Amino acid sequence: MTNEEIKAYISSHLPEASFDETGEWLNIIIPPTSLRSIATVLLGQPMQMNFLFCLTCVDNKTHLTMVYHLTSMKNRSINIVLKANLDRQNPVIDTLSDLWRTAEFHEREVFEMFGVNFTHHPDLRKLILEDDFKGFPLRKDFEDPINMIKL
Amino acid sequence: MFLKDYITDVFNGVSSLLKGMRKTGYYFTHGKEIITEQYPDNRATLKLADRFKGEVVMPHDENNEHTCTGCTACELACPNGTIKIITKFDITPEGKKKKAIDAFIYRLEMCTLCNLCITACPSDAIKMSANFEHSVFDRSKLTKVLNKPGSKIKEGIE
Amino acid sequence: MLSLESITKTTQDWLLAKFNPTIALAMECAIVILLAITLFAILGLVLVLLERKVAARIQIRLGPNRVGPGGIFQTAADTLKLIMKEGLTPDTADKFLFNLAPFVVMMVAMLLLAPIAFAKNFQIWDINIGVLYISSISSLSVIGILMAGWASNNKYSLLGAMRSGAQIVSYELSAGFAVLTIVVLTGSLQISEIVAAQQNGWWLFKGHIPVVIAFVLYIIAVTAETNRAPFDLAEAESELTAGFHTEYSGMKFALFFLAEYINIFIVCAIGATLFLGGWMPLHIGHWEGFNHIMDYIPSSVWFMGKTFFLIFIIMWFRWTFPRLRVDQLLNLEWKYLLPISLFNLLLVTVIAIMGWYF
Amino acid sequence: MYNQTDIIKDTTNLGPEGELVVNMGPQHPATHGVLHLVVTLNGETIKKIEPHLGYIHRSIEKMCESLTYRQFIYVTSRMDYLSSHINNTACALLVEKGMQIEVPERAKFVRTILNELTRIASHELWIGAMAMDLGAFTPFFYAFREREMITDIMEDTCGARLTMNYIVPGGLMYDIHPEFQTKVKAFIKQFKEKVTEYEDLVTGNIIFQSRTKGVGVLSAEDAISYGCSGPVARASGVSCDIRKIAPYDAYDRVEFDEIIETEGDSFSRYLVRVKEMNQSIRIIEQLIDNIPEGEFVGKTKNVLKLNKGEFYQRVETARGELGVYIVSEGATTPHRIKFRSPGFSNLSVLDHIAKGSKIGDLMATMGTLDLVIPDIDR
Repeated sequence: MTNEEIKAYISSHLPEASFDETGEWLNIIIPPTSLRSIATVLLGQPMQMNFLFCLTCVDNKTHLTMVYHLTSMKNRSINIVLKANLDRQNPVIDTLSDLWRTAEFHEREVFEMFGVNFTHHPDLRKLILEDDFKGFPLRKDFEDPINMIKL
Repeated sequence: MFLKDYITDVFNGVSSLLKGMRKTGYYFTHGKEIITEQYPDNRATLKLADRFKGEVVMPHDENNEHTCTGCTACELACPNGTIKIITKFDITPEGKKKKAIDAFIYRLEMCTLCNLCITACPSDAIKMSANFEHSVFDRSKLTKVLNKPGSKIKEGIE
Repeated sequence: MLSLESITKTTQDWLLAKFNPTIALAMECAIVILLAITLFAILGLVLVLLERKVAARIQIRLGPNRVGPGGIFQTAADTLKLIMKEGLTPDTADKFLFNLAPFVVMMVAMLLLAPIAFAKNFQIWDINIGVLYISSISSLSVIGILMAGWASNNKYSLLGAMRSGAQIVSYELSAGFAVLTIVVLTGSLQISEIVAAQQNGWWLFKGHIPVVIAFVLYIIAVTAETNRAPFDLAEAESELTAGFHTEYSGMKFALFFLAEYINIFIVCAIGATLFLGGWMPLHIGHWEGFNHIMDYIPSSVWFMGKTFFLIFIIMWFRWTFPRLRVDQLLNLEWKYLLPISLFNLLLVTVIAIMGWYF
Repeated sequence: MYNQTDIIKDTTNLGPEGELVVNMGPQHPATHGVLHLVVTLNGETIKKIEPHLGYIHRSIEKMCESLTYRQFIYVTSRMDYLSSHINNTACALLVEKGMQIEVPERAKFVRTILNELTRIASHELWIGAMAMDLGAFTPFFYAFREREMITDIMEDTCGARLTMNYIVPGGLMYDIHPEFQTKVKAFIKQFKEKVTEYEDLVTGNIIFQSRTKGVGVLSAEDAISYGCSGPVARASGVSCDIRKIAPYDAYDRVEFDEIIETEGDSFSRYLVRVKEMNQSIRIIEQLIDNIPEGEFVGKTKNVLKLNKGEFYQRVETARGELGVYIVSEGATTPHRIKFRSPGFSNLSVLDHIAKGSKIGDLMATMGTLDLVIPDIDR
């Protein structure tokens, strides 16, 4: 599938999706509410993007962006980057942990590092930090009282 | 055949175990295969790789001169603030002010030996030495001043 | 010639001449206890060092080499350290059983020393049911281990102790059957008679293949019974940190450690007695000259040599093989060792009845 | 602070049906490093495994946000410290991609050789540690003997044994040691002789086989769904070698086979790694005599600034697919950097494949997943 075909295919399912081809791979920017539906489309035939190899979040100061890197084990040359912009004050997005099992751990990491709430996540707890840790360390406005780097 | 399988099972199992025992038995009887180095005893003959990164040193020549201009390139290159350079102004014989280092402070306890300061240095004033025996009883001894007292910059280095 | 036999005889004669028989017996008992404790201490030191040296040679390194020449005082230094360490008792442990357990294990090891013939006519107690005594007492050590595991109130200890229980109960069987083959051939349970029966050749050579099989089974079974690798499930350190002695420290730990090595020595000594002729020198058929030379080597040297050879084999096992899983351990016993040893016993019985051995 | 009663309550932590909760780690002989597994047992059978991470979390991603593109490479050596060269390569490749730096051929060849040596060293250590988990101590020392030769080569050329920081954006920090080629050849010779020892001691051993065969079976679908990569996924029959899919450095110029086993159990994970070492030797043999002469570092600016945009670089470490994702705002430091570490995804599969097996099997399963804890926590 070429990028044009993928764009046409995605647009037919989700007209409001926008595309960005400046990077190495095709970026699809979608509203967070339609994440699950588009994920199901990507996972099913004919795309079969069954390998979620990276799941992370980027703090863009004005908003948070969830970034999903997807590829198909059938054809590893097709890579898709799925992006969803979230509100910084109350970031909420659907979980993908039932579609890709690897998302369960990655979402827990994003939850504690960025404070993104994943609805319907089976076990949304802190994974790396201690339970009583306050704040979201990877957000840009996080200030560590003991900063080892800026000595 | 059940019994035949049973006997071959036992036989194969025992022979695989004996093979392993033969290997360990070989090493037990061959003492010359021992490879451990007797570290504190072989200090005299110990040879480290000439590129081994042990600590940052500043070489001085016989006139107690170094080549550090105090440009702070190494301080900027250091990822974790190991190096701190304090500069002063020397008065040259012509009466001009010239920038020179007062103290090249190197904190070994923070150094990750990444070699970035060495590559950043424009005048090859610092280098890595192969010394690896760094343990001291007092942590403050790990903060070192690399330029020797009374040392000055070599002629012709800008 | 000065031999252990003559020393004991002169001592006894002297005691009986000086004191009345009761006091003489009491003094003999005291000497025996003293000797046994000394033997324990020396064996512990020697065997631990030996194990570390064997392991080092197999693993292409030198092993302990700092304390004393070649590191011979290393274990003495370790013992000193363990004595000086604080013996902690966990708050929630069953304190009485917790403190009792190492002594139970130690006591069992000591009791087993009684019927062993160390040299010609040098035996503490030549009981007429010697072999039966050994197999019954040796199964008691599991009580100490279970006690330690239960009383520690620690999950690792509990799991380790339960594993140890299952293991020793199963492997008792094939060890027993292996011992039984020799009893069948000799027709006696007494240690001195078993040794005497090997006057003209060791059972391992006299008894054809069935005795060789029994010997192999015996070595495997006692390796398991003493909780040695590859059967060290009770203290599998990658699974249960230290198994049943996780909570023990200081001298109480040292007692467990010592008992493990004493147990190895004892099972190997019994193996040497039953299969390799105990203190009997190596005699080959009608080579009179050869046999005569062999007789010049003292019987205690023969006994110790054979025992340490078996100990070395068990150490060799330990540093070569991975550990078995708990269900595989029981499979090995019930599916392989037990049927083979039962069949083997039958074979030996036939041989013994028909007199087909040398 | 805990008080006395809390501890007592905690130690008698029995579940509703008499389940036993056992802590494996953070200080436990089998969890290399500080992995903490809370294992729920029923007798000897595992009912649930819950990993607790973060004991060695240093927030490398946050640290990198304040380091320049030259500086941040050294930090990545501390992630997966057993394949530090490969981590460094990933970062250097990413900076090169972001700035369109031309890398000289010589640097590419040397990088590839060093990466493969690192992979062998990592697998050697893994074989030893894995055998140790299963109770065999001796293979550890034999494996370390060969690994020692590699670390000596690294020491000669890079100046360090574990965290080399030899690879810089644009090529190498300095040229290879004059004796580099002869030493690598000597290593290949010794390795080929000694690799049969592992066959005798470990692979063929009946106890080892029965401990690992059919233990921790991972199906291909699950491997993909859980995001497994590297030898773990390849043992389940998933083709996922980045060196084949998206070749970097000199990998497109060498011939090698991607090792794929189909069983998916611990034994096939073991086999994949052993065979991979032989493939690495094959790659090195093809390259070692053909290192081209020339520059070892390309022309770079003094201050590195990535173009505005997003960059992603995948490399194949000894543990699987390492992805570095950088969001650049055009400054000297990255805006956001994410390391997609292979161990993190491989760990998440542990509960799934070890459930229902014995506690001894957990060691075999965990050992063959080849977890490096700083890689997981970052």
